[in-house]
Amino acid sequence: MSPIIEIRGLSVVFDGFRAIDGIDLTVEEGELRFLIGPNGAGKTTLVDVITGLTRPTTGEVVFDGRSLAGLREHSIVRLGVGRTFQTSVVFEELTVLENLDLAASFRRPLWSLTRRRRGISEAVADALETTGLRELADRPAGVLSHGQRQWLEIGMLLTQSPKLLLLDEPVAGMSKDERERTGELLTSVADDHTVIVIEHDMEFLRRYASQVTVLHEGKVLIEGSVDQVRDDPRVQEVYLGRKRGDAVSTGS
Amino acid sequence: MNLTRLKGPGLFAAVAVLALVVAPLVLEPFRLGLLAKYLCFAIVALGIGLAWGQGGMLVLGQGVFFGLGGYAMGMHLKLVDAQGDLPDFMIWSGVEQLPALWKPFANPVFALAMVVLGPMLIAAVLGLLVFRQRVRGAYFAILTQALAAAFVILLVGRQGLTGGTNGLTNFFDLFGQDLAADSTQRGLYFVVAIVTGLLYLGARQLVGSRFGRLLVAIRDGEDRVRFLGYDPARVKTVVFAISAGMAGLAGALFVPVVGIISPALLGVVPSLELVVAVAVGGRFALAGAILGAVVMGYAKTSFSEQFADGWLYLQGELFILVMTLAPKGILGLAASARDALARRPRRPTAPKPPPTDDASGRRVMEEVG
Amino acid sequence: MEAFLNQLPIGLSIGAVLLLIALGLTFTFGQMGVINMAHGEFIMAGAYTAYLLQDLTGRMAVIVALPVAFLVAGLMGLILERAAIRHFYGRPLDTLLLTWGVSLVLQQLARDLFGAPNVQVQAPTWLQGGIASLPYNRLFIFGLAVATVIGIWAYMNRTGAGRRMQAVMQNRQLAAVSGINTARVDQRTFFIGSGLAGVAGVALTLIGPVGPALGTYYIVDAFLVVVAGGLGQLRGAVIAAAGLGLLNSYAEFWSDASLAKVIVFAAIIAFLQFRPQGLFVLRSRALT
Amino acid sequence: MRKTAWCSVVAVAALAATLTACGGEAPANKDAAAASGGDGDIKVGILHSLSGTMAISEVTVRDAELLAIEEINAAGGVLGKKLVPVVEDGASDWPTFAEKATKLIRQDKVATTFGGWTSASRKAMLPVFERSKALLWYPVQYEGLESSPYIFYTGATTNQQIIPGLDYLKEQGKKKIFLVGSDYVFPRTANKIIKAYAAANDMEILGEEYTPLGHTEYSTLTNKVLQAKPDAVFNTLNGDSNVAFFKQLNSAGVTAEKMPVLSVSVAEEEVKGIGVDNIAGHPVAWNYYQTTENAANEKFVAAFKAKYGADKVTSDPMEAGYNAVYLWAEAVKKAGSVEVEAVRKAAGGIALDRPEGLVTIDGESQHMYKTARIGVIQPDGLIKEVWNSGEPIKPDPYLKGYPWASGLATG
Repeated sequence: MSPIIEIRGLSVVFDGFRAIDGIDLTVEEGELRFLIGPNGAGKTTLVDVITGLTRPTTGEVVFDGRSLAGLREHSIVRLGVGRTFQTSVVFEELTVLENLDLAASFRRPLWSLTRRRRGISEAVADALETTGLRELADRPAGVLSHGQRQWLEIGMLLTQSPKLLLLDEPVAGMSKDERERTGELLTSVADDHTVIVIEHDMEFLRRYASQVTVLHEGKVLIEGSVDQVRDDPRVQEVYLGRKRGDAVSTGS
Repeated sequence: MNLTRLKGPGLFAAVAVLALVVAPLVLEPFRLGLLAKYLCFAIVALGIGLAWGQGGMLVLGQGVFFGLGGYAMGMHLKLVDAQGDLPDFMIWSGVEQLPALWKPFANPVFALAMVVLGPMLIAAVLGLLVFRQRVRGAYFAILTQALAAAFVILLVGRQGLTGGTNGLTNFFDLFGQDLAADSTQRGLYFVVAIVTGLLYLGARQLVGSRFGRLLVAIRDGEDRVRFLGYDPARVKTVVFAISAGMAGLAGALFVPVVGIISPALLGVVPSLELVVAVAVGGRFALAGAILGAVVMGYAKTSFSEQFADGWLYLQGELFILVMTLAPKGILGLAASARDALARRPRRPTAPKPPPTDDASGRRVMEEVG
Repeated sequence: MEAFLNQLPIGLSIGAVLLLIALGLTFTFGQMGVINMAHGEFIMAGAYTAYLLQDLTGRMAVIVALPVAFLVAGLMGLILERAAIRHFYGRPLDTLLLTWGVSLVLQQLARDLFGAPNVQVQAPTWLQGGIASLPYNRLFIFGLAVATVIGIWAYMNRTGAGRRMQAVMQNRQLAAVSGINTARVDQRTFFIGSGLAGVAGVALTLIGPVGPALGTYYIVDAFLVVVAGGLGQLRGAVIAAAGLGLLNSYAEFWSDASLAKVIVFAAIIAFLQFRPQGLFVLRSRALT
Repeated sequence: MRKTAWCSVVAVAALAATLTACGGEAPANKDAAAASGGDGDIKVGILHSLSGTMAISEVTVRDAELLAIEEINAAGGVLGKKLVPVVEDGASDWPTFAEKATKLIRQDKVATTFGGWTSASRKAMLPVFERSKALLWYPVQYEGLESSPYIFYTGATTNQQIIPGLDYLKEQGKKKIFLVGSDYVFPRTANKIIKAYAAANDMEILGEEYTPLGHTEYSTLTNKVLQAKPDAVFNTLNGDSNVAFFKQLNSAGVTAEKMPVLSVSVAEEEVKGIGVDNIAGHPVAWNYYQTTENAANEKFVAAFKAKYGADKVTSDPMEAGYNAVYLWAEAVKKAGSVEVEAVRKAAGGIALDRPEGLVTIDGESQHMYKTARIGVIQPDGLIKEVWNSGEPIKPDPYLKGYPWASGLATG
């Protein structure tokens, strides 16, 4: 196996605040990697840097053997990096089908988009199937529930056959049933994709994660299997302990 | 926003018959000329509807492109009338030799090409510059407005080249036809009406295509679109250029119809008035843009014939009312009325007005991780 | 050379005028995303306030009118905010068109109330004359601009209300969940922003026409200052106004007034290539 | 959903209310239209900007024209028929002038039209009147170089205003002149004439500056003027720019004694807005002032004040508009018909005593013989005549009678 993504010496400074402070991280092709950490650990910032939304202060990201430095967001997507957002952003005015179709058409030249869509492409049909949104295909995405939106977003990514998927808290705010569905979706997606998941939910983590990286205050705290990580005293301290500490400090 | 699509080709055909058969029979030449003028504005409005209603780019400087098209046409007509001499205004502006900029416009093919290509080129360059830097929303609107202001100053200041505040007027001949003749004006009306119809169909085709979906997606979530691998700057530039091209074409048609092109038509206020018209008609549907331009044009003519002073009040008030109570304009009202009459649950034909620009960013991602 | 040197204070005084007319906008635009096209008419209201006060105060009207115009224009802004704009948050482009409608109505109203011709506001006699190329009334406007900036700065950094305003500007949601009444802050901001327009209007009576069209002469320039300075940024507005004032004064000195305007516009487009969000940006993670 | 529908109803109702209210405001024209139904009436068009930036100036001209129509009707009308004005708004927008002119000619079928102020509005209307062979009476001083067979020009052409202004400056010993103007046709043409005049008369032009219409920032320009140290400034600024210019010039310490600013677009109307403080003592060039002494003017000023208010002032363009109606009526009487060609033929040579003095129509150029008058603005806001040309000057729109101007109008 070869690394699909390598992050070397990455730092991000916002107006003096070090959101990321020298992270090195390697993810192998085909891996399902979970990124966890308390609030402010720099998880989303890391994803932002990989996808070009935030420019690193130092360090670089190498994807599939190629540095991403200076590339704009859409160029990075075209290299094969797809992401979802914490608060899902689907296009509410467009139907579910149109959302997926739009995602699937991203490699077409602009002029060819001016033709009307005829039929449903294979990739879109597959995505409808995988996400279970076939029934809702012709409804505007605005009427979807929160969970359905997340699935739609993941479905949109799938139509683009990315080499790497970055999912930012896919189950945040979901009901128990929705989490279950999302978990299944994640498992099936991870079969043939490299996936990095940012997640808070420990229960979800335990059920679906294998490799976990823990971030803390912009640094990598530990990397290992779920059990290793869970049993690590440092993780318990920063992850659980700090929460207790927070409660104390706000009380004082 | 699918109001027109629901009614489909039938409604379009009815409007076409009304415009091409009934109007020329019923209206006297003066009124028909006015209608032709409104339709010229409707073409600009169509471009605004595309850029603003569909693409979320509030263009407050369409007068610039209208002017570029109009002046291209006006320059050609002036050169034809001058028959090898200098155009009249250059003589009294003290210009002794035809400026180099004017020379190619003697060629009708070049002039007609410039009518559309000139505005598109300028819009494309400007669009690339600003959209690549992600200047959008209010910033973009203000920049286009300032562009209109600067353009007018430039036009006025180069009197020998452009006719200054007077603009270009007093045309006699349009491709061998006598411009003052009623038959020419009637023919022009048909040309304008048919061009409007064709552009509408073209714009609808665009909106209905994947490109149109992409445009709406960019309007509602430009950054999200980026993460689908599209470059919104390119798409927006294309649409901005198309709307500029439409405005240019409208300007070129306006010149023989009305017989004048002058900076007074291109400034901040006329550009804004057209945006108003689009909002009044219903900005989320292309038909609304056309309807708005014709209705507002008609209202301006008839009300200013009746009571000049009140026109500003009426226009201002109308606008406040439309924005506060009927943001979807006349078409939106028509849809609500139809639904109310039908006494059935409203179908999601006209969804709530989407956030039109970067404000929607506020509801999105905050870092928690 | 002397003329060249003279342009420096002239440029700064033009900058002071730009700053006064744009300062209020910076905050209403910066905090609430409201593009208030009626801002020009609030300036006009300030000028007419000075005109009306003349009957009572004679030549001192310009001084007396400063606080009164602040209140008058501020109240007009407050009414506008309460009656219409608050329904429009999150739709800034719609506010642009709405307030344009308001500005048309206000212009016509002024025409009906005060007549179409310009009216005269007499300057205090002690503002006649000047030092070298700089008339006293320009110095007065300059001083007024400086005082206003200091006042705003003090308000924003030294009072609770000002700090709340900054909080809302930086992160509306966070401010709201921290218990700040954002609606009240919005009202206050709009009141102050509009009031500043009134103050600017009083100052403008010293150097320009006072008539129904007054606002239209300044509105585009005011927005350009805001765009160049960055939203809600006091220092951005100050630097942008000074920069544009100087650019304007030297461009006009070397070419002519028409070309100067075009040059300023081109400069702003070029500038936005480097700093698309203006001079100073509030960093935010917001994304559309 | 329901809320939207409700809102729609409110919106429609509110709009309807506005329209009704507005409809109520508009009786003047409707009455006029109704009144013109009878055979005994002659419809005449009045086309000025009643809205927009030019409304300030043009509304007063409309008022003067309406006054003249009223007076003529009171005296029995023309050819035994009453004049019925059809008033249209040019909206400070040149294409609108063309459109409304077409409407007046084709739909209202007016006998003649009085209208326009800016050169741009006249140029826009010119093809309409020429091609419909209809008559326009244009009441404002302008830049010359035009002589349409279907326009009568009742304001001054350049040799009745600009050149006398220069003669006056020359007489006063002002040899170094600075030119300041708004950026449009009249100032640019006027300044070309001034430069040619200066070259022929041993005067020096130290600078020539234009500012956009509506410009209000004059500190840089003031600096340029002060650096050039001219003897006098020739000012062709228009409208609100004059206010800013004079305020800023005055506060920079420029006084009429040190450096007189001769204006050709500042009349009694504008003085109030500029502020007498700022402009008193500066000269202006026109053909008429409210203070011009003769019986016709006394009557005009009194009638105008009686009709529109004692605080109203009269000015040159108003008087020229007022004259236009009388001159046309006189031509109609002489022709015995309102038919355009007959009126044109009859008009030449008509001479009337008007508030500005004797006015004679020059049949060839369709301009007027007018007396040039230089006035100085007084502390009370009125203008006092200090110089005049002694007799009416023959209009010469192409300056053919001035050898030094030979290069200007050829092309």
